[in-house]
Amino acid sequence: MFWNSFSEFLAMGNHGVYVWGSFGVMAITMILEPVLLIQGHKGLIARLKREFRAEKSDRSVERTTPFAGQDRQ
Amino acid sequence: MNCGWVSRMLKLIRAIIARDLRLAMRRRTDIVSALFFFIIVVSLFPLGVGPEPELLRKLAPGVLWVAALLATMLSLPRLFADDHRDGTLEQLALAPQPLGLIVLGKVLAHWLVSGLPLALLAPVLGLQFDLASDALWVLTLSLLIGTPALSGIGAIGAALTLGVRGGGVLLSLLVLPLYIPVLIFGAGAVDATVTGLGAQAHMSLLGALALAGVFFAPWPTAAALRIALE
Amino acid sequence: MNCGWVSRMLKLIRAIIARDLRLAMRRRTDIVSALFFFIIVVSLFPLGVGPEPELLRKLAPGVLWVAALLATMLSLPRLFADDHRDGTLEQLALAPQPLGLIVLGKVLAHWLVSGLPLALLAPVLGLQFDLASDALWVLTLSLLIGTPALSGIGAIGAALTLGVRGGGVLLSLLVLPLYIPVLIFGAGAVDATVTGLGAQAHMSLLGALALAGVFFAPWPTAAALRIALE
Amino acid sequence: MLEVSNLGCIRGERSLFAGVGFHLDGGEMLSLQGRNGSGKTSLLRILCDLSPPAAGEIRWRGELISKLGEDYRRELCYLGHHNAIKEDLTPLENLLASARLAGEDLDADSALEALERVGLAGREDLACRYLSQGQKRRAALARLVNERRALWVLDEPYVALDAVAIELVAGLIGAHLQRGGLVVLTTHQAVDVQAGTIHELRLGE
Amino acid sequence: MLEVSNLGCIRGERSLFAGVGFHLDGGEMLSLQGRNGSGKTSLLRILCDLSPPAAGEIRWRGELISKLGEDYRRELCYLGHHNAIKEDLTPLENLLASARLAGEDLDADSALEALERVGLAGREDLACRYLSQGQKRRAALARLVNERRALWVLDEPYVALDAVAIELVAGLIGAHLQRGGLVVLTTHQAVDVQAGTIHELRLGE
Amino acid sequence: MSNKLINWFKFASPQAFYPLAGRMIPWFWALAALFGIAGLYIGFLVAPTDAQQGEGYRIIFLHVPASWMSMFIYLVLAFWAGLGLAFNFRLSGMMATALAPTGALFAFLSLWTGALWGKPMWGTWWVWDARLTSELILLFLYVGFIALQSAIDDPRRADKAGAVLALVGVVNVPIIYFSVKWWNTLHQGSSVSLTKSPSMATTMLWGMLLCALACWMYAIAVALMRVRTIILERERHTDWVRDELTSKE
Ligand code: HEM
Ligand SMILES: Nc1ncnc2c1ncn2[C@@H]1O[C@H](COP(=O)(O)OP(=O)(O)OP(=O)(O)O)[C@@H](O)[C@H]1O
Ligand SMILES: Nc1ncnc2c1ncn2[C@@H]1O[C@H](COP(=O)(O)OP(=O)(O)OP(=O)(O)O)[C@@H](O)[C@H]1O
Ligand SMILES: [Mg+2]
Ligand SMILES: [Mg+2]
Repeated sequence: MFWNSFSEFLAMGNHGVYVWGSFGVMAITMILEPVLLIQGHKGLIARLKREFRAEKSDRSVERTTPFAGQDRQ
Repeated sequence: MNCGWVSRMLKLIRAIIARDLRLAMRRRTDIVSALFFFIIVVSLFPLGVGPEPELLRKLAPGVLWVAALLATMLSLPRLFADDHRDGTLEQLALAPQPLGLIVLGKVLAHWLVSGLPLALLAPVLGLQFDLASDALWVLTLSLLIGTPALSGIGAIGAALTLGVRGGGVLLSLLVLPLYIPVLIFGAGAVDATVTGLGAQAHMSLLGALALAGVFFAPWPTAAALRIALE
Repeated sequence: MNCGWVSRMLKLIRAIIARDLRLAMRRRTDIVSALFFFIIVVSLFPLGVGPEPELLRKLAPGVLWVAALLATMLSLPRLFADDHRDGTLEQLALAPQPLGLIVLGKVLAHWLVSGLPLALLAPVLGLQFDLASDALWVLTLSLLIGTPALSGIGAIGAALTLGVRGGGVLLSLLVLPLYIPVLIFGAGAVDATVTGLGAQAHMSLLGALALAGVFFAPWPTAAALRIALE
Repeated sequence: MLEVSNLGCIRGERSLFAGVGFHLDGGEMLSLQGRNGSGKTSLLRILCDLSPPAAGEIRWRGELISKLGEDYRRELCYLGHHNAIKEDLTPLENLLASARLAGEDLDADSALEALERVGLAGREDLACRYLSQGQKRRAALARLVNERRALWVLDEPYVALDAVAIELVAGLIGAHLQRGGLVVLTTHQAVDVQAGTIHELRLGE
Repeated sequence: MLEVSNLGCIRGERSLFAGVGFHLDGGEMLSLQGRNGSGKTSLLRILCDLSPPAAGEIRWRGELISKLGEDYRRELCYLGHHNAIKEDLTPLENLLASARLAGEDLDADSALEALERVGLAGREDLACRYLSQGQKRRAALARLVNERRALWVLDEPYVALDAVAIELVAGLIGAHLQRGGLVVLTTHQAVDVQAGTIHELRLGE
Repeated sequence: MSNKLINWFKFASPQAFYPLAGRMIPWFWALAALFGIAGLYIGFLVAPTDAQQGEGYRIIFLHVPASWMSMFIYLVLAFWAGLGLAFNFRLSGMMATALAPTGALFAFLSLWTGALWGKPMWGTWWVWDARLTSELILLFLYVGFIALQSAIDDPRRADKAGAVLALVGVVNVPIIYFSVKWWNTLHQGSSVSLTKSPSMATTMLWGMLLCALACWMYAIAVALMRVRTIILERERHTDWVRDELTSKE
């Protein structure tokens, strides 16, 4: 360990902006990507569950308009 | 021509813009691809010309503006062609409102989708050419002001070449000469900044072109569309 | 796979080329416009960059090659799109011959109509940039050798984006990275001549790319076309 | 209301028709007949003021349509060979957009109802590019369900439709005639419209 | 000759049809019926090996068509919704080009004769873009006049045609059946073909 | 042997792979965290200051792994795509689709960290050097692949078209690399070269390797997560998805 202080660590020998700029962006994207993925996954699951529920209720209530569902097999 | 009329017309323009933006969002790749086309063309030049930074810095304003111009131009053929092919354009021409206003709406939508993102992206590319920060700033501003003119003028060309054999290339042929003033003032503004002269004069000329492009161009465009439909 | 088969296939390729050339002649504006596009892009640069002859001479190979590449690219979307829209492509796919050969014929026709005229026109434009005569010669030759590769590789992109939303711009996005080696060797050959190094090495690499482009590219293209038709 | 007199049309040195004239009032329909290429589509486009006639004049409520301009177009609904639907949008979006562009207010509910009428229930949210040929035509025809403009000009509305859909469209036309509307249409299929007065005009004989 | 068994087709998660099977021999015709969107066009394209089926198999002279490849295509003639004519070429040039691409030799005289058969006499040298909708369809159908390949797959051949032309096409189909050819077609119009055995298949019921 | 083969085919079906991937993901996350912490510890707290570059060199611990991953992922992507095209495995296409955004992300990170490194070392954000340029082109290839796939609605068609593009691209990558090298070196002695420290200290090497391993694990974990979403989306009409989702209520 050769850092004398935390502020020296942050300064990175005058290259702090560059080092922490790379590190920060990399950290942010690498955290953001899985977070977005998890959100997307959860959203999809919720949407599918809603669809399945809707389909169930669809099947119980038949529509009665003359042309409705004529293309469905 | 009272207040009610104006508000109806504004509503119409809003409806057009909304429809075109929705179509654009359906095919978001379009927007992204146009941007990347811009990036790629800009990156092609160093590959063709060689990597010396000195030379590249000199090239930067010209290359960036030419690339923006080409990227806008590439998206032009589709401005009316889709509507023409599927018959929507006939319906627009038969709408009980001046066709010019409808065109105005389409031009604005086109700018929102093509010109605006280009302008916002340009500074990043300017960095690759090692431009200074004030030049970057002027570059962005010149693109923001200049691209509406490109959309407006381009619409005339798109309408004139509609349904004409070999439209795409003919379109560029018609439109590029008209784009030249925009290019000269746009690239000139950046260049003037780089060389330390003010960009003021170039910018105001560019602004005048943009106003003319957006508010006058729709009318010849509408006339050209009616001719194309005959 | 005997002699009769080969001669039948050659006849097929000839038939395709004949048909495409006839179509191109029907819309001669296309060819002329592509040439004019080339001329205009090349002439835009001095406008964007400024008139110093020293700078322009340095730029010349790069600008001419980039312009040739963009001009070729602009004509690509129509390579299969027209045939797709009117149902001819289905008929070609149902023809009792390998689709790859048909594509080969179309690639050759495309080159005859787009690449060849560009190459023949290039030296005239090179004069504008004050290129020496040996450089002009190498420029023409490099375009003659390089443009078939552009047509071949472009065909892959055209087939992949067939019937896809936002085809035109997406096409350029796909194809431009693949064009980069051609650009580098092509512009490099001219540059090497200008700076007094030999263009030999660049030229042979360019030739290899062209052979690959013309004879290998049709097969992935055919695969992509079948996928597009599904 | 619609008076056409002495109309002539020339296409590439060939005279398609000349001296065509008719008169149409509310509740009347004109069915244009004629061989392929006899000039039916050309006549309809002239009626809509999309292309100019070689001779003759067209009057709407007594005035020349070229003079009327927007006022004529406000009362005109044209449906051509092409469907005028965007392949990237869904039938619902198409219907709403076309109503809005025509300056009408159509709410989503009645749009959905109209789509159900033409048998596209369950396809409202599918981009039109995936629809079959006949379904695309139906999506285009859905416009007619709530259309109240006086003059309908329809170019082969029945093409690509199956029997059920043809009957439906004939019903829509009949209802329009009963409301006092005017219809001009072309078709090669014999379809019964159960209302209004029906005139026939044969071109190219 | 053509055996189809247990064919299924899925479009965007929706099953259009399943378990479709039929058998067709020389001189027989299959007329596909079904509502708009029931999957007729999809079925025809699968028959041509243009798109793969979700299930089932298709055999031609006992062999799988996907295996046969070119040998199958050599005996197949497909005419789709689209006319497959180039708008910039004349009907004559279109006919000659399509014959050449199919590997056949057609001389100009018999091509002219074919065009006359379909009622395009006098229009041979007019670019197809100027033809009316029905005339374009006729230009496409002119291919059938000299077509001797065994299996014809026709998607709504009668669309946009007038009565005279419909009769003519029905005659061509009849002659093909009499020669021992096979035909699969779809149509929404009731048209009599006067020869061969005609089977019907309804989709989507 | 055949037994093994059958096992593999079993996992090649999305239905079998979905829960398997779900079970593997936490392990890869754990490994990624472990390697990452170790690598960064060495990189920032143990490795000594570089004689020539000062502290700025520490970007290497991010830059090099990102660069490696961006190149390697493209190969893997092309491999999956080719497999899918040749054998019609549904899962292969999904894997390729799942890898592309992560690959593009690493390509972007390589460019970003490189640019931030270049400013203090070379005095400029960007030079048109062979390696930099080909990395940029690699990013274009990724974006082209993603744009093509998202422009096609039918997933099966998107898979196939993407596969053709990926294969053509993978042939092209070495060509690009060498052409750019030639372009650059024939001109002039390149004005900049990567200033490598004369002999890389072993601690530095260790730090770099550990970070690279961390990126590996991260890439796998993220790709598996994305492929699970894709599987659900594409198979949403099958019974097993219905069971999977409704049974967990
Ligand atoms: C935007 C700028 C940059 C990009 C796109 C870039 C790209 C790359 C790539 C693709 C690699 C892996 C190549 C290989 O292993 O063969 C790499 C490795 C490397 N880069 Fe960069 N780089 C950039 C800037 C820099 C800078 C400024 C430095 C240092 C001054 C640097 C130092 C290194 C080192 C030391 C390696 C490892 C070399 C090796 O493995 O042999 N890079 N870079
Ligand atoms: N430039 C031209 N030269 C000669 N004839 C032309 C030209 N342009 C159009 N035509 C002819 O004009 C006619 C146009 O007919 P139109 O499209 O109005 O027919 P239609 O009655 O609607 O036919 P269909 O029933 O097939 O739809 C066609 O016969 C066409 O051949
Ligand atoms: N991605 C998709 N999602 C859902 N449904 C789809 C999708 N793509 C196609 N379809 C449906 O598949 C069917 C395609 O039918 P096809 O074109 O084969 O019908 P057709 O029987 O030829 O009808 P027509 O008589 O109108 O020509 C349509 O019902 C369409 O809605
Ligand atoms: Mg007509
Ligand atoms: Mg159909």
